[in-house]
Amino acid sequence: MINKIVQSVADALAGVKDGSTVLIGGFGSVGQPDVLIEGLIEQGASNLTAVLNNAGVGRIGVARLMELGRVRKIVCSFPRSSDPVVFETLYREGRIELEIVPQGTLAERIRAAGAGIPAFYTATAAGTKLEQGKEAREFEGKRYVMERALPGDVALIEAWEADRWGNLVYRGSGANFNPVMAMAAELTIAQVQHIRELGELHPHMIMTPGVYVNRVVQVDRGGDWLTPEAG
Amino acid sequence: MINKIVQSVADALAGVKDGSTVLIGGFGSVGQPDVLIEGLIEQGASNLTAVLNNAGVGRIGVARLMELGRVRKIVCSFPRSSDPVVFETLYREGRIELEIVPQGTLAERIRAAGAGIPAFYTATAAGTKLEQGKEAREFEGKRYVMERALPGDVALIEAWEADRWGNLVYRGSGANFNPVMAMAAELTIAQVQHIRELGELHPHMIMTPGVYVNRVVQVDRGGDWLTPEAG
Amino acid sequence: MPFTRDQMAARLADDVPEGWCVNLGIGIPTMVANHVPPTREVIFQSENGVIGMGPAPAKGHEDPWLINAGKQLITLAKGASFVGHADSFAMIRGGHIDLCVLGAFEVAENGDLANWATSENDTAPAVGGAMDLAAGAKRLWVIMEHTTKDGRSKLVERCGYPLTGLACVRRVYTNLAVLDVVPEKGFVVVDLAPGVTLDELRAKTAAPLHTN
Amino acid sequence: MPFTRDQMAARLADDVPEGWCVNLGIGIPTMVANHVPPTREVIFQSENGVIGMGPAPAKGHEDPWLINAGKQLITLAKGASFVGHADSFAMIRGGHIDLCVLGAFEVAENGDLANWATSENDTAPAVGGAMDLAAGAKRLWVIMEHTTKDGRSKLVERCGYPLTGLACVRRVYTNLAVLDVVPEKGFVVVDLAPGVTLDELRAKTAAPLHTN
Repeated sequence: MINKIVQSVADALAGVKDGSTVLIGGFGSVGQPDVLIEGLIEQGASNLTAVLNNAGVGRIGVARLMELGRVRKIVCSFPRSSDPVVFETLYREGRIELEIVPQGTLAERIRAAGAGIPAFYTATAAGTKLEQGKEAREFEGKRYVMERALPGDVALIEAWEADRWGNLVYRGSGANFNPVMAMAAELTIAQVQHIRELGELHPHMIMTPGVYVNRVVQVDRGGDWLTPEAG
Repeated sequence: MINKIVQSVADALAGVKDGSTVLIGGFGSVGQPDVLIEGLIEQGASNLTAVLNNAGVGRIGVARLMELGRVRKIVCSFPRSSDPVVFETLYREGRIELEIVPQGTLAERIRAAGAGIPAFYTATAAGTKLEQGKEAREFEGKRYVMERALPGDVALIEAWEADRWGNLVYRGSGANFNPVMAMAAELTIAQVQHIRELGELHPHMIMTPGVYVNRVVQVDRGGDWLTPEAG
Repeated sequence: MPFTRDQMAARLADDVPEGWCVNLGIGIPTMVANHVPPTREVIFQSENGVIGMGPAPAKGHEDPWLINAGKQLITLAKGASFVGHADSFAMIRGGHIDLCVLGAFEVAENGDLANWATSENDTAPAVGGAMDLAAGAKRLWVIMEHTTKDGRSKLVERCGYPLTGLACVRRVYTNLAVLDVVPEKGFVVVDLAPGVTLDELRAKTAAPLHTN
Repeated sequence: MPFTRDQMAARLADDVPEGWCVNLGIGIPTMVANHVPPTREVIFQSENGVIGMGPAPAKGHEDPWLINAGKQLITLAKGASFVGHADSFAMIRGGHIDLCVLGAFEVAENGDLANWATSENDTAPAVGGAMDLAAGAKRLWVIMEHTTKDGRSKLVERCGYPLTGLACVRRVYTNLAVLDVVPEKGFVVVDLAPGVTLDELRAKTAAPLHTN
């Protein structure tokens, strides 16, 4: 019997190695795998490259991971946030590397990694500072930048519901980076609010087929726990 | 009020020009916009490039369109079928051009057109006969082929349900090429079995947002009309 | 009397026709949605994968799983749908957004946009989805104050700040005027705020102004 | 006595462990699904966007909207889901299919596969999804008769027909034997059909055979 459900956050994060590239889902506070990030802090892996949209808020979650010196490099579109103190301090002091990637290019580079595409061309950032160090090329007289796939060793994602195959259903705007990150990592770990019986999830509602998911852990805290201020 | 629903197949196909590239959804008989293809035969546009998975079955639908001399070129992955007589005759006589594209490359080239990507690299077909005439390139020691976006002037697609915004819900394996083709054409025309009130379709069930759809026409023939033999 | 921010947003909203799919940036652009009358159907897309946002939620009816690109709580319009980030930006980058409205630090007369980084800034600049929107939307309108707090014109001959996109701005709505950006020509005055004269506008604009 | 087609499919099915996501080509490969016991959960993916196919439908319970890559009517397993073609082939090309089983015209000792076009064929060759599967699946096993109808070996030193993929075949199941394709080495005999001797196999194979 296929059963991707693990019983604890520690089990979910077992084996994450030093030096890993970790894709972290979420946009703002929605769809953020906050319990898995806490678990990663606990788990101990260091020298990480974190790929996510924002560079952390306040002193919790990813910001805490950075403050502990466990993140070597951040790849993100938006390092600013409502309270970016940890990142900005580390960055000013040269203790963290930053790669800024336009948000759509970030999503597409991750998808490319999941879809077997080593590189693609995009008009985004053509002619700007973010084109520097990249190949540019014209197609039909228009300038494009070549972008490379961005795979992860690990993806930490969040979803609303899962079954034992690892099929995932998202809620509201909670999909965001989660489905594409699930495709692009060697080890995809999902925290979910609800576990359903196999067959209970509607085949057309499943946005992430379980094929992309390695481990699922339930973190049921009801429907109201999320506060919308973060990020 | 946004209302993409048109009242007749003729209205749905109005304005399709000679020389158009027409993306045609469906895989086998499922998700095939058969009524729209009949409508296109009626409508009269010629010198067409047809992009679809198969090159037609028997003497109906796309095969009929070809037999009438209206198709200049076929871009497809699988020109053979259970009854490919029309295509094979035209091809042998040099009266139709054929571009064979691996099925995944076909889908990805269409997606690229919809997603603003002029070109991408893939391992599919690297080192084979279908690499000929294309740029090849190594990334990390592995050989890849550069493939170009494949946009359409028109897309003819099929779905199960639609609302007046043009949001589409598919049934069973009926999505196949339809959602990706909807993204890639200037004019996307959908035939659907059922029209629903705005708000009746579940936001997470909508696979093709109406943003991609220009016209919707209802062709309600109940649930049983489809026979699975074609293709 | 120059336009207030609300009046700027309302002026822009007047120009948005029914049926467009519109992406609004953070800040003044977000205010545009409040000025489109409910009788005129416009589809508001948010980069985090929401297609068809409704008005802000009533107190006590917030859904914490529903936010927009600015991380504000939202509601769904009837007909709304969701996609993931790759599909959302495929929509943006593939030319399926009829209109994107962004703020700016500078707009140049050739349509260049600078809105993500300033050289003064010692921290890491944040680009978000601005470059994708600038490169991908069918049309890009900028809404911004005409001048900086210290009185410098934000309409310029050539951008001094790092670019977000090249030759992408089609129209600019400021507190003083509405201006088209016309290729091979530059800024063309469409409209002046009440009481603002063309001479006054010229004095506050660091680029040539044309009139039709 | 050589394996029948059903026995070949059963022999291959024995080697598929629980939990794999498997894509079966048209023809003999499709028969493999019938030989995986229902107690062993294997996820059958079909290139037209079905993830989790069940057994063939009972008479009178067919759903005309549910077909596989071979255009046959299917059922869904519990846990099944649907994606569109671009996402289905992203799964295939991105290395998420644990096993693909295809038929072949020829397999070479370096793992090259030829299964889509023959030079004799005067009509247009049909590639379908074979090149995507050959390039993208984690492992590719071929199931085929050992020889053509006129007795020529389909295991060869170098393919004569146009290639589907290079160095992609890991294992071959024929009516005579099971053989691994080992890099830098070639065909290694894993198993012989009952009553088939190694000498007989060598006589019918146009490439060197190794044993472990």
